[in-house]
Amino acid sequence: MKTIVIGVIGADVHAVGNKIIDYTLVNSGYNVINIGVLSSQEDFINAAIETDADLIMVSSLYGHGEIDCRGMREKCIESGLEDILLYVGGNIVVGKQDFNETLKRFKEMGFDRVYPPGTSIDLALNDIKEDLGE
Amino acid sequence: MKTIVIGVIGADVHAVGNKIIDYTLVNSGYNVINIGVLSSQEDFINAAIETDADLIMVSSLYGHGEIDCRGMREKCIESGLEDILLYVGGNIVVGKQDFNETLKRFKEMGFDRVYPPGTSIDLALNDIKEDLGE
Amino acid sequence: MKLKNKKLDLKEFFKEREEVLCGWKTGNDSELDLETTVEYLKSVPSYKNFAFVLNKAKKHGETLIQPRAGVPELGEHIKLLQFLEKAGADFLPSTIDSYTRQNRYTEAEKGLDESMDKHRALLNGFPAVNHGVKSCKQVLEAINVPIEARHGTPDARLLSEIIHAAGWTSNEGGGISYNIPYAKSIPLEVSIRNWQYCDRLVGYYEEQGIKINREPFGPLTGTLVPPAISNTVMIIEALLAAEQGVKNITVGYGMGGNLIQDVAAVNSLHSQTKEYLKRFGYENMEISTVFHQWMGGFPADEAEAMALISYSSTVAALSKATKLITKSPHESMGIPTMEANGLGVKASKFIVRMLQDQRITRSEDLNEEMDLIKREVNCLMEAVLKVGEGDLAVGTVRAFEQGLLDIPFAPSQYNAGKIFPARDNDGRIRILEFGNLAMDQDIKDFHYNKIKERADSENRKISFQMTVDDVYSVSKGKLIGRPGK
Amino acid sequence: MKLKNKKLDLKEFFKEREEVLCGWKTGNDSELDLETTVEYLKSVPSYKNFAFVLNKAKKHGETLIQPRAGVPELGEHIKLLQFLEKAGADFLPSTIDSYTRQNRYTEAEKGLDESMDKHRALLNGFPAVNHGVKSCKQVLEAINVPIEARHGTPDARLLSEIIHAAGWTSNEGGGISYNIPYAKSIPLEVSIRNWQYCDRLVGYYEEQGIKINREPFGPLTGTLVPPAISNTVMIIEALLAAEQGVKNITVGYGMGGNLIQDVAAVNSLHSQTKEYLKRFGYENMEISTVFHQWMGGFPADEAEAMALISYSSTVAALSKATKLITKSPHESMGIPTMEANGLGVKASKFIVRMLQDQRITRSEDLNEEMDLIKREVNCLMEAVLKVGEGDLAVGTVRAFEQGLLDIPFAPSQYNAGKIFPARDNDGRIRILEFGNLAMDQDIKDFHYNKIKERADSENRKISFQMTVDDVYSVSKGKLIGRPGK
Ligand code: B12
Ligand code: B12
Repeated sequence: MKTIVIGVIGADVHAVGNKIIDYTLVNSGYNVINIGVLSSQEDFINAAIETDADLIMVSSLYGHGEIDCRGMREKCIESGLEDILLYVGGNIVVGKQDFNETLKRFKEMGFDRVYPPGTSIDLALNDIKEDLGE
Repeated sequence: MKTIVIGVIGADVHAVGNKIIDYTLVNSGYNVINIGVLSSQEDFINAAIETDADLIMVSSLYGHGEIDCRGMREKCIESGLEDILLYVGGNIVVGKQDFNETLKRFKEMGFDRVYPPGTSIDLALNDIKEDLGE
Repeated sequence: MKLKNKKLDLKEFFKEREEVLCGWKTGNDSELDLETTVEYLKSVPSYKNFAFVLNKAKKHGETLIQPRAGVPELGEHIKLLQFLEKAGADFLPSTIDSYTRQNRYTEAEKGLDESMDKHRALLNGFPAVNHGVKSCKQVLEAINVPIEARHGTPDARLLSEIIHAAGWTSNEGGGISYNIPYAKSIPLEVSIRNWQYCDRLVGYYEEQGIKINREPFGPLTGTLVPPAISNTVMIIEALLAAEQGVKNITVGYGMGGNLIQDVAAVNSLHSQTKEYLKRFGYENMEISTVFHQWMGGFPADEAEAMALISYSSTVAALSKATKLITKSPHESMGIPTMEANGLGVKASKFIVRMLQDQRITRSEDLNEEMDLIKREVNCLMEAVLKVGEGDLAVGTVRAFEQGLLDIPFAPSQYNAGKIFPARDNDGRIRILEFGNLAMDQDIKDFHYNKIKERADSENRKISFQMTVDDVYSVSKGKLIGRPGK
Repeated sequence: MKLKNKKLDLKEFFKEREEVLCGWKTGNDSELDLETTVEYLKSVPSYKNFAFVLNKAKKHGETLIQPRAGVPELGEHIKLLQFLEKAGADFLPSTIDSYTRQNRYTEAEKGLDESMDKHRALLNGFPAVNHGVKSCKQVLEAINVPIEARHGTPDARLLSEIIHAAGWTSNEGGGISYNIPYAKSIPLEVSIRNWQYCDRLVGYYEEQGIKINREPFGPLTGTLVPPAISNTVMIIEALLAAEQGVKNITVGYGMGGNLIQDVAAVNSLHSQTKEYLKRFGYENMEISTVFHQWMGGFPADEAEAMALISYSSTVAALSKATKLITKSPHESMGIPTMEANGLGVKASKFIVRMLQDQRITRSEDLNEEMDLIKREVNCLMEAVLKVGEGDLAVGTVRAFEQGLLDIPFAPSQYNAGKIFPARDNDGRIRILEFGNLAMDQDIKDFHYNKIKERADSENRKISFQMTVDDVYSVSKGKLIGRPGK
């Protein structure tokens, strides 16, 4: 059973999607570690280390995603999580921006997959399957 | 008292604006000759000759205004109405077009004043006053 | 011509048909042979059959969406309809241009040619007669939902022949509703007789086992029409159509603007249409209703227009109409672009789906409004039947002659044009001046009191100015045209 | 700290105030001297005073419009508000960014600086504390309608000081409504105590003859919140505020989606708030209501979003709420552009004006739904008062601890999070799993039967999947999340 850490980063309190992601991933047969809303990069990383997770799924809904996610890949590496997969999704920047730009910015930050607004967790299940090789 | 011929040109049956224009112009002290909907260029011109009118106000709502109004100025001149004022208003072309283009086309056809969609008769009263010099 | 509400004799119908088909060159088309048309119509799959799809929607209590749309050139028209289907339209229209509506096929041809030359629409619709059966079939074959012809044609005989032959399984119109608001000098007996022909054609197909829908045009002039008047016209046209053998009828209503009055109007329209059909012995009729989004002057602002479209859809859904005909955010400007038209469809569809499982339960107020409309309709119907000495068609002609039936703001000289409507303090459409309208005195008193109440609250006298203010008000963002601010 | 529902002693309040103002450098501002603030607030003209404009609207039965809006940079923020005023907003907001909401002023400063550098908003709102009183005054002075601060801040003491000092005459929030949906690990007694401070500040100004409006945040998590739960929270926060001397209160409600349930909810919210205030002896209270357009996930399509905005406005107008808070067609995407925000304002304003003179008359159905909500609210209120042994503030803390009061989908660890809502067959929000919620058994049975009815009609068992389906449904264009097609 693969382990996925989920949570909502920064000062973000949007809890609904987080609960639905939890429910959906568990239903799809994953071991889900949910650190909830208002979580820092460190919270994610510590949870991943403790549970030997395969994937960290960062949610950011409230618009500060760009600020909140900076340096996360570097921190993972520092903590010994060289190979961990990093996803980010929700409404990750402020406003309706050209998504290609956003994608580029987050890819440069080291995220493996970056989802545009309106991508429900169901639509990402295939990617997860592929990346975790099950 | 100045005399104004009003009517709706071509195969156009939009009668509501016509009735309101009638009411408004009479209320503003004009002698109104209303030839109604489905009127030809000849109908307008004959009414203007018979009543020695000062102004012909052509309404066209349904979109065929451009076809219906062509040659009207020439017909007026042929009929001896060299100086009669010609206005046109309503929704005079098909669809939401750049009004400057439309204006140009109708000015070239010899209309003295050309009104964009949404210009109610009340908004034209000043122009009438000015042009009829009262 | 002797008008009578009696099913046309088939032999006479065939004779007349020969003349009708000579109206324009496309009438010669071999695809208009009745054997061919019957065969083609039988091959139309049920999901493209209007009657079938309507019946299904009605059974499930759904409200389906139909835009207005039509451009002159064939390829463009098909593109437009395909776009609207993708936007979510459940039914598609082909709105016919105004020259065709007046049987001016030569002018339509000119407009069509010039539109093609200039790559700019110079006609306000699709000239189906000039295009002929083959092209109309191409339209049907390019899409996956039923098609209806929408027009405003007092003499639609040739048009009807062509569109049905092409597998379009619904035709809008009627002898009153496509004359009084759409013509100036065509006698009612002429248009009613012409529409008997159109209905007989549908009756003929019905006899061959082919279901075709007919839709009297409910909104009439679209301008402050009191519900009882349009409902009466709908019922008359349903009865006239039924006599010619039409079985599947959609009676229409154009939104008035007050929620309760609108819901009351649609509900009573449905029940009274069924009642009258039964009373006159027409069996196995399939009756549905169509709700037209606000038919009067629209606001120029597109966000406001979207709001009005959405509000109209809310009322339609709450009234449980089977079909909803949409407008676009360009309404006040001109024929909409494809994209603008699609926005109207999407917004409307969203609303009817949101409200699919909701209903307005009967309040006292709603019941009273329904009772009022029914009583008014009964007054008008009795008057028509009385002056017709038993014949509905004759009665209709005479009732209009005498102003017993009268439609506000209509251009026709065969309409008395004596009545004036105005809104009451709740925004319901009442009658300010009755002219000769055949209503009982207590009903007139009720209307007067309602309008008086409003006039008093606005500190003014009852006058035509109220009507004028109400004609403008919605386009200015208010239901009631109150003076001042 | 010993929490008690008792008006804060003025001396203690002043002492606390000194600490509060040390929270960030802008707290040192001389414009925060109470003499200066009182003088400035007194100079705010009545048309910019929230309480005054609300009272007037309520008297005339009007529904006024307020958008959500806030960007980090001062000049841009002013431009945005001016634009929205022109679009027709009757009230203006200043939505505060999320760092400020968590009192993380350093991060807010960073975000603000970077936004100015990059000419691109990196904060999701206007960091009013970082801007300080002077800048906030500039905002007020640039526009001609009242301003409210809208946030989601468990400890809004410094923020409240700054905004009121700047003449902003309304503050949204409350000890429950700005904690449970907006925080994870802040104890309720802390946030309630903090909001007593904010309310006491308003009470202080009230004592100086200055009217300031307070608005508890009704929608809570915005996600399938049963009306009785949010109404109970509103009533509690109104009572807590009244105790601190607040006089002008606007209780809120977030649209659920079923017309009848929504109208019932707003009507009973208004009457029960008044009832409870009276019962606890608060006199001369001015109570109005605010309706929030759909607060859950929005559809991505902008035409659909406009339809949802318009439908929400229709419900607001029919419920006769005094204020309507709008969304924009960009809602599902992100903070809207100025223009998109304006579209929402225009559509909303159009609808409330169209419906200004209309009302939904009481049907049996509406009355029953109101009775139900009132009975449910009474159950919850009694439970709170009981566990509080007479003290409302203490009761609230304990009720949440024990799950007697419970808010669905809330992030706070001080919320039990045991209840799950789901829609019934009419789309009304019912409760599928009650957890420990303090409701009478017959009410629970009623909910169960309603949900069972739906489950049966959908051929499935009652389960959390229904809740999940209902969370998504509106964004997919249906009110009820039915399986299949
Ligand atoms: C009501 C209406 C109808 C009714 C008319 C009933 C009747 N017999 O009167 C019905 C339903 C029958 C109808 C039919 C049709 N209509 Co129509 N109709 C309207 C609608 C909604 C309102 C018109 C109205 O009464 N407004 C209220 C009055 C008071 O305003 P008004 O007409 O604009 O007139 C005022 C001003 O324009 C101005 N004015 C008018 N003329 C002049 C002249 C001068 C010199 C000046 C200064 C001012 C002026 O003063 C008037 C009084 O203030 C408009 C769209 C809109 N405006 O929202 C479409 C509209 C005019 N119709 C339109 C069309 C195309 C049709 C149809 C062809 C059907 C179709 N395709 O949908 C048929 C036409 C049939 C025919 N042969 O003419 C189009 C025209 C398109 C275009 N120009 O690109 C419009 C714009 C709708 C649209 N966007 O598609 N229609
Ligand atoms: C409900 C809601 C709220 C509620 C939240 C209650 C709660 N505690 O959960 C309340 C009212 C409290 C709220 C508050 C705020 N909100 Co809010 N909120 C929403 C809203 C309307 C719906 C969110 C929701 O629950 N959707 C339903 C769930 C099921 O969907 P979801 O959250 O999108 O999650 C799904 C997907 O995104 C995806 N997903 C999520 N994360 C990830 C990660 C990965 C890797 C993948 C693959 C997928 C994935 O899967 C999830 C399940 O399918 C959205 C707008 C919208 N979407 O319509 C705004 C929205 C998210 N909020 C917004 C904002 C700004 C705020 C506020 C700052 C206030 C404000 N300015 O209006 C505060 C934030 C407070 C804070 N500190 O965080 C903005 C964000 C703007 C931006 N990014 O540009 C939005 C987009 C609205 C807007 N257009 O302005 N909000």
